[in-house]
Amino acid sequence: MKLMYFAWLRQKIGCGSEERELPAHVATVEQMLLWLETLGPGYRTALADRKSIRVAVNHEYVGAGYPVKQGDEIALFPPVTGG
Amino acid sequence: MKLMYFAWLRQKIGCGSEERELPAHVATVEQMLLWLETLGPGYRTALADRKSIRVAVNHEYVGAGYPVKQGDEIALFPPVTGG
Amino acid sequence: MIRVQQEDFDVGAEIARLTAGNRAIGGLALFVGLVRDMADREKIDAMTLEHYPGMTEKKLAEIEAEAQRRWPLEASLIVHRYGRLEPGDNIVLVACASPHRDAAFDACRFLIDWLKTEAPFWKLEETGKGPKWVEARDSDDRAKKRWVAD
Amino acid sequence: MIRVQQEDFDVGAEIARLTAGNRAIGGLALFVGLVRDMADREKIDAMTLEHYPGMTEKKLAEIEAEAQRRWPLEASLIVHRYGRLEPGDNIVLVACASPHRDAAFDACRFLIDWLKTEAPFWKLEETGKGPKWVEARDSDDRAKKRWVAD
Repeated sequence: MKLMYFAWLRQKIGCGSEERELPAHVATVEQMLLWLETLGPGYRTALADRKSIRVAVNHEYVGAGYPVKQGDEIALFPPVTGG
Repeated sequence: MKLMYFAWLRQKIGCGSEERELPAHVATVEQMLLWLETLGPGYRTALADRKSIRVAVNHEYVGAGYPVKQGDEIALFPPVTGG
Repeated sequence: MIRVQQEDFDVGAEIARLTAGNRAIGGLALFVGLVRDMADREKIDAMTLEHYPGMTEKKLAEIEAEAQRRWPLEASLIVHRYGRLEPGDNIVLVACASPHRDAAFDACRFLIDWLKTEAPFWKLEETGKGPKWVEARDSDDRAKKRWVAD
Repeated sequence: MIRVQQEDFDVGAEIARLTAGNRAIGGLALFVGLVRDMADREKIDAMTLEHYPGMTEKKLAEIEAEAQRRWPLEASLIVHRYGRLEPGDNIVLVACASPHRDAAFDACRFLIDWLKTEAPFWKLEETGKGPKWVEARDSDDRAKKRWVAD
């Protein structure tokens, strides 16, 4: 599974993109966020304010209950500010 | 008084601009239109459909009751279609 | 700024002039009106735009001043052509620059809506059936009324 | 047509390409977003636009397709820059061409409103107090909602 982080999420986690094995107990976006928080203080800080986090699975916006699986490209980022 | 005609009013009257003495009995736009109709068949045809005629006195849109006087620049034209 | 001219205009050059050195502009809204080759299902070979010199400039300047009063604009421009034009030719350019995009959009649309019903221009279309004066459209009067209740 | 690029764009050249040979276009509405030197009363020296390659192009293409579905467009274009930009620099260009001006205006505004809330771009501003991520605006969410009730 490819994980990507943008803007201040990238800065707080300290990395823009990483490959990880999805643990067997992680089946949804919300479970994935809880698991990521266990990976270190950078992740914990980055993910503290859930309201400020958007999740895209394979380039589509998804909600907390959306299923995740090995092989997905999953991106975490703050609300967008382009244009 | 300077009279100006545009678009199909110009074509029907057969002239784009003319100088005329304002008769003493003509005090308003409506009276002016009635007077112009007496000047010939081209004027009568051009002025037949009052709903399709706009009047500007000294570059301002005015209504039928607006006063006209010698020295004014008065323009008659159909509803505008620019842009 | 307003201009009434026979020559074509270069939108890129107009934008460059309008925004040059102004770093407060966050959004620039533009409208370009062009000659179509069809109108009311009839083929148009060309059109001639007649206008009322003197009143045209006065009306355009008034409309621009009104937009400047209603919205916080950093810059605005109206360029309107007259004379003979062919399909694909530019007719009119309206541009509004503001710190914010909503103001730029609203002011730009206001300008073109009002211009259509206030500025003394008339279009004579050359069609296969001969020349034809374009008739004013109710939809243009309605478009103008959008801005009157404000 | 959509493009995501680091280089600047030339609005005049983009318009020429977009409208070339198309005589059905009566109105062309454009929006250009630029970097301002002030934001929330703070001076901006520069900004860096980060984006999500792949998702950006997908989202922009979806938004453009939606505009094409909603309005009778002859042509449309979104060009969005990324990387480091300074005040006065172009950020984004949106252009919509249609036989009729209302469709061109509505589609253009729809595109920029949706792009602002859907396309994965993030702005990092360089201010006197150091770098600062721009926060999303409620007004942008409201602007997007204009189009949802349709």
